[in-house]
Amino acid sequence: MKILVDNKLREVELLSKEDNNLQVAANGKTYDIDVVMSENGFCSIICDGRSYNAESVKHANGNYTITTNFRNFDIELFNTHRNIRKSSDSDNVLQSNMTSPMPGKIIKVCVELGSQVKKGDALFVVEAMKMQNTYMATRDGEIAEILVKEGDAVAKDQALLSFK
Amino acid sequence: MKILVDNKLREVELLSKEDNNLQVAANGKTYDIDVVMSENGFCSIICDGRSYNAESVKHANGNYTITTNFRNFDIELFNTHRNIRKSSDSDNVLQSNMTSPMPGKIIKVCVELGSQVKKGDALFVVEAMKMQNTYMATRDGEIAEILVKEGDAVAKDQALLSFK
Amino acid sequence: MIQKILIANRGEIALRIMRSCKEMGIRTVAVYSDVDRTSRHVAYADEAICIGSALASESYLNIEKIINASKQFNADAIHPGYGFLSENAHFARRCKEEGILFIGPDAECIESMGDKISARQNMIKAGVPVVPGTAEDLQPKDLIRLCRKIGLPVIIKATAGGGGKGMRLVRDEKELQEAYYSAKSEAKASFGNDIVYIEKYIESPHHIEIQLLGDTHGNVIHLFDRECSVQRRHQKIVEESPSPFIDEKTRLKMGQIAVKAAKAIGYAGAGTIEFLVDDKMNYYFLEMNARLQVEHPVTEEVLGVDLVKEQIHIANGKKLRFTQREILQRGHAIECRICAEDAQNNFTPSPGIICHIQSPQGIGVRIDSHIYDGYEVPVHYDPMLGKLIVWATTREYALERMRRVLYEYKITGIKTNIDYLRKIIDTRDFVKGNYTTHFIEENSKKLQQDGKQIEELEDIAVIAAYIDYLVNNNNPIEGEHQNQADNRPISRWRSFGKQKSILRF
Amino acid sequence: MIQKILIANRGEIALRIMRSCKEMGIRTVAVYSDVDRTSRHVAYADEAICIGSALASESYLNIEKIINASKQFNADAIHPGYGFLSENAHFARRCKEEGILFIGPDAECIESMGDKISARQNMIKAGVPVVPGTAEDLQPKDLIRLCRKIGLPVIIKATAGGGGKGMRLVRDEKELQEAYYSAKSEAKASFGNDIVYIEKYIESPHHIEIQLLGDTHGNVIHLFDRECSVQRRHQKIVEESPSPFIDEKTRLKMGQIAVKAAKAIGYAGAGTIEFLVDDKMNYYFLEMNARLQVEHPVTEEVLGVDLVKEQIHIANGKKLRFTQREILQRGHAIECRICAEDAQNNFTPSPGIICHIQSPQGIGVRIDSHIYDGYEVPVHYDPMLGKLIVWATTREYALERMRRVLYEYKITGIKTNIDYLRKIIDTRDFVKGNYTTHFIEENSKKLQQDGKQIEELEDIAVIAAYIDYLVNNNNPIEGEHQNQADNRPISRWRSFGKQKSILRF
Repeated sequence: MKILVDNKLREVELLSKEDNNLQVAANGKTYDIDVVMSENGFCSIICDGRSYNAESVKHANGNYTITTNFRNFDIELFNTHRNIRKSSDSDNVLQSNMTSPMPGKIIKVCVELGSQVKKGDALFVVEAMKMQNTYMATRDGEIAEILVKEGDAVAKDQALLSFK
Repeated sequence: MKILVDNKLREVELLSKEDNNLQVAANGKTYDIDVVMSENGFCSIICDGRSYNAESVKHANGNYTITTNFRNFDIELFNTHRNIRKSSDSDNVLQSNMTSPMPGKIIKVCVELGSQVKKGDALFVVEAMKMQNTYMATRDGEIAEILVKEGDAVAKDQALLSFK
Repeated sequence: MIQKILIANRGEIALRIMRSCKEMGIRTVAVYSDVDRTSRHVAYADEAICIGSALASESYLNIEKIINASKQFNADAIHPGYGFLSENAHFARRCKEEGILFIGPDAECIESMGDKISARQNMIKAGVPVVPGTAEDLQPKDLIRLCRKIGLPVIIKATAGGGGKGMRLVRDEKELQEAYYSAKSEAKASFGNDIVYIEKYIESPHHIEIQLLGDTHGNVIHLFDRECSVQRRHQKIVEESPSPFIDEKTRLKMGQIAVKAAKAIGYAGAGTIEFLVDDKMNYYFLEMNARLQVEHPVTEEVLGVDLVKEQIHIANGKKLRFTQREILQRGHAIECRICAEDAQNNFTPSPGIICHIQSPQGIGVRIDSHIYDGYEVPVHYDPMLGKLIVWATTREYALERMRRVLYEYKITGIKTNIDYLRKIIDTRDFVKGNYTTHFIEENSKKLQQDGKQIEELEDIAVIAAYIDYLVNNNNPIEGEHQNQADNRPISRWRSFGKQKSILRF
Repeated sequence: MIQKILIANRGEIALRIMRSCKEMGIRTVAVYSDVDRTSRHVAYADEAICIGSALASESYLNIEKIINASKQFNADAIHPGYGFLSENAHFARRCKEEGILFIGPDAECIESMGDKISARQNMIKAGVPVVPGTAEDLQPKDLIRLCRKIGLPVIIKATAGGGGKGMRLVRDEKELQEAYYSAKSEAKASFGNDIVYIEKYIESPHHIEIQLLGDTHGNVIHLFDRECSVQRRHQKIVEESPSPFIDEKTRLKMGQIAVKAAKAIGYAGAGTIEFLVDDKMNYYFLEMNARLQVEHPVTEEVLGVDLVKEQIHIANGKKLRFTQREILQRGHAIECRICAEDAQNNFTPSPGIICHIQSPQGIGVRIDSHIYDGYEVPVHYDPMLGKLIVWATTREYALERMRRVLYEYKITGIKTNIDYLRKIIDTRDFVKGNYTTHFIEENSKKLQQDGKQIEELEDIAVIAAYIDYLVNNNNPIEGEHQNQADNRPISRWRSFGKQKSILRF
């Protein structure tokens, strides 16, 4: 199965299962493992005598965030029904919408309809958790639509503006 | 709705709901409450300015154990599809089966097929968690069947013997 | 220097030892039985290996399997925890033979204190007070002389005795003859052996123990006392340090005598000497525990010393880090043992799946426990779920704190003794700090009584269950579910796509 | 005697205050905003009332609503915690007018220390060292004289300044004239006000503060120091006590001068004097916090004193329970502030639903936190999720312990700074204990670097996700479920009727 780990493409496959012993191939290596998972996402993996822990969160879209030894990994799995998204989307394709990366409150809208902006220009100042954050343009372009106004509360992933 | 609390019959009814304010009648009293419940069974009830906590566990059979302020309550709710069980079953009806109240290991079977026993006679010695417990007859009778032998591991609610 | 330690134990003590190892940068190896694959100690260790079935003799008590695991993982040392192999001289010896450090005293020390008769003889030799009496065959001609020598009350006990049979308490010299012969005949009838001996009867006994640390260079210090008189069937339930009963003078004298005892047998490692203390503060040697004890945290809290780290330090062959003068008690600590048992139903064990834990937090609280949400408490091992320890500047504050943290501690899915512990803490004798090993017996009625406010709580419980029911049954997708067992509100909430795990009704 | 306290705050500090109240047998009233109905402090209190919307001005900052709630519930006293109304003189005055005890200093004290200029003047009067300089309009003719009097390096600052504008560092007298005029013109251009003043520039400044307790009878004691130099944008991140930088003599002198300062203004309650300490251990008054501070637990751990209990004791009009001589530091404590922020992404706030928490336990660890499994961290308040505090006998051991407990602390569902805190603890300057307020800036690169072993961990993460996927998708009842969002293995397991919440694959 194809898998994206922090946007890097990997392969993972179950090779065999005998009682509690699993053989899994991941990233070209073969692992003999014994796995226990709990309801709330705690996962204990014993592999070649070593004891590993992972904490797993499954998101609504089927992706995972796995935390192990302080480190977070964002993971996307591709089964037969789901195609691999172009992992370089964000680099190559100009995104026409800008969404809010976190919930917050719009403190300031720094651009107007029809403004020409350059990558890195300030578009919004958003307050969350008593801190102000400036959202910058991720591309050059002309502002086609501004979907929020000052004082609005915005949700995570809410569209804020669109480019022409 | 009828409800059994520690084998006592009670009534509970939702009278009204407006936003977060509920009115519930329980045990003849009317309560104005604001309730928050979490996935794992934690429940916060604010009633008339007082803040109560309860921890709720729902069992496979639909019954609940609710813990509040150190105290456990065993609760059974009766909707239209479920009839009230005779709450005095255990007193009036002679039970023909004896089941294990907890998982454990049979250390000793104290009776034989056909034995006549009196209420309170020792039937089994069962070990669990490094402690030995003696199971006593809850009625007089003749042993019809013994379903376990010494050394057996038994599950909770597993049948151990039957009376004639 | 020890680089890797195999912990030959399970549950909370395995975890507690691993925590200190982790702090010291020492790698840890867990061993586990089949049923313990899900135990926290397995996940916490750096390395782990299954050594057999749930039966202790096939796993945690199997010396060769543990030795083999240590060699396989190149462990430098083995920490036995408490229970299992912790006081097994043969195991200590096998470790030595294999060149693995046993974190504990050497086999000879374990042997000399393991057998009660030899321990008693060793202690008499070292000048440690033991319960006055004689372990030899008591003859009619010596009766009065020995009784007078020991002082009334005395107890006449069958050597083969047990369970109270062949035992007679004598408070008056006039009763002596009759007690002697009736004990003898009862012993004969019960055990086929009529040898009896005489011992002083300790009234209102306190179980008070002294923690010791000795190094391999002959230095021994004591780490003061623990009061462990709250016992049910000889199982400690609540422990505290310092003892609220003994005075400073007795405390120091007991410490000094314990050091003397340990030095006499060349003790190295952490160990404890248990004393019986009577109501006049006379103390008598009871037994020595050549290992870490369940209740060691109360000492750690009062002294600030990490006993596991000191054990490892000693095992490394180093000299003690402290002198006796540097060891000072500060404040007061209490420990409650949290057990999976139904205290209202004759303390029936209550194994099973833990639904949800809410642990106490904040100032002055320590929890040593291996349980977690969803963990299945196995039926095969003892019912202790963990230990709740509080520290505060005074005993009064420590009691207040223990009340608070017992209130905060919520474990659902299985029955626990938390409510029972709360009642102990609230019992008058306990609050006063004047209690003996008869405490649980004397207060048994009070400890089974229900609190007040039951009606109000009952209504709250009914409402909580009812609301949960409503949330489930007003659910639009109800028809889809075949299995009514899985209708916790949350599964529904998630299906709702609400992305909330808290619901406000 | 106070019987009931309303806590005019939220989150961890509200909970922390309620815990001490619970121990003292004092009833508590929680106030909460709309979005805080699910906050732990609401459930923990004996009584609770919603006082308004998420906007602080409508709830936690709304004086009249809080006063009304106190009267409605007959609270004897109000504890303001930190932040919100804790240093609001008007609020303190309103409480007094209504006959409600304000747990903190009186309005006059708050005012005298609240304004920086009057605080500076008060401190100069009391003989407390302040950063040398003048706050008056600096004239060209006084330039050299004042500069020499203060001693190089100096800083020329615009009175109207901020954000580094109108500010010039002068290390050499030759630069003085030019710096003066360029600061003036920049200030004029930026703020329309060219008044500048001169102040000593403190090199390598340490932020070290002294905890104080004063009673209403004029007694004041200090509770030693806290080192708070690990700051990012003036926000403290890690605090410890005692400071690893200053020597015993300086520590005592600072304590004494802080007591003198508090006595000069008649301070009663718990308070803190913050100092800037230069690399030669000269200390200068920075400001006074007339309240409990976020970092107060490190002092509690080292001294064994419960500061909230002492605040209530003082509010009851009683004399201090301790004399200065009874206050002794023991061991070392470190606190880490756990925040919902993405440290790898410019510390973006990370509100949201907490999926699962695994809290550290065992020896020497304390957690003050209000979060729980399923809790939604609201976007409206500051990102602190709680505080992790360790205590050990020495700083070295405390560092080891902090490493261990950061490793044990697992919070999923939102991003936290736990990894970042671990890196701080492992940074060489921090380990050595020689760091200044420039620490975060100077180590910014190291603090963003990833650890080793990434590849191995990545494989483990892939396997964990893959196994979870397999468990879900090999599920026989899959067809029944429309909503693929709810396919956590456990719901399936439950449907299976396995009655297990742990699955061994």
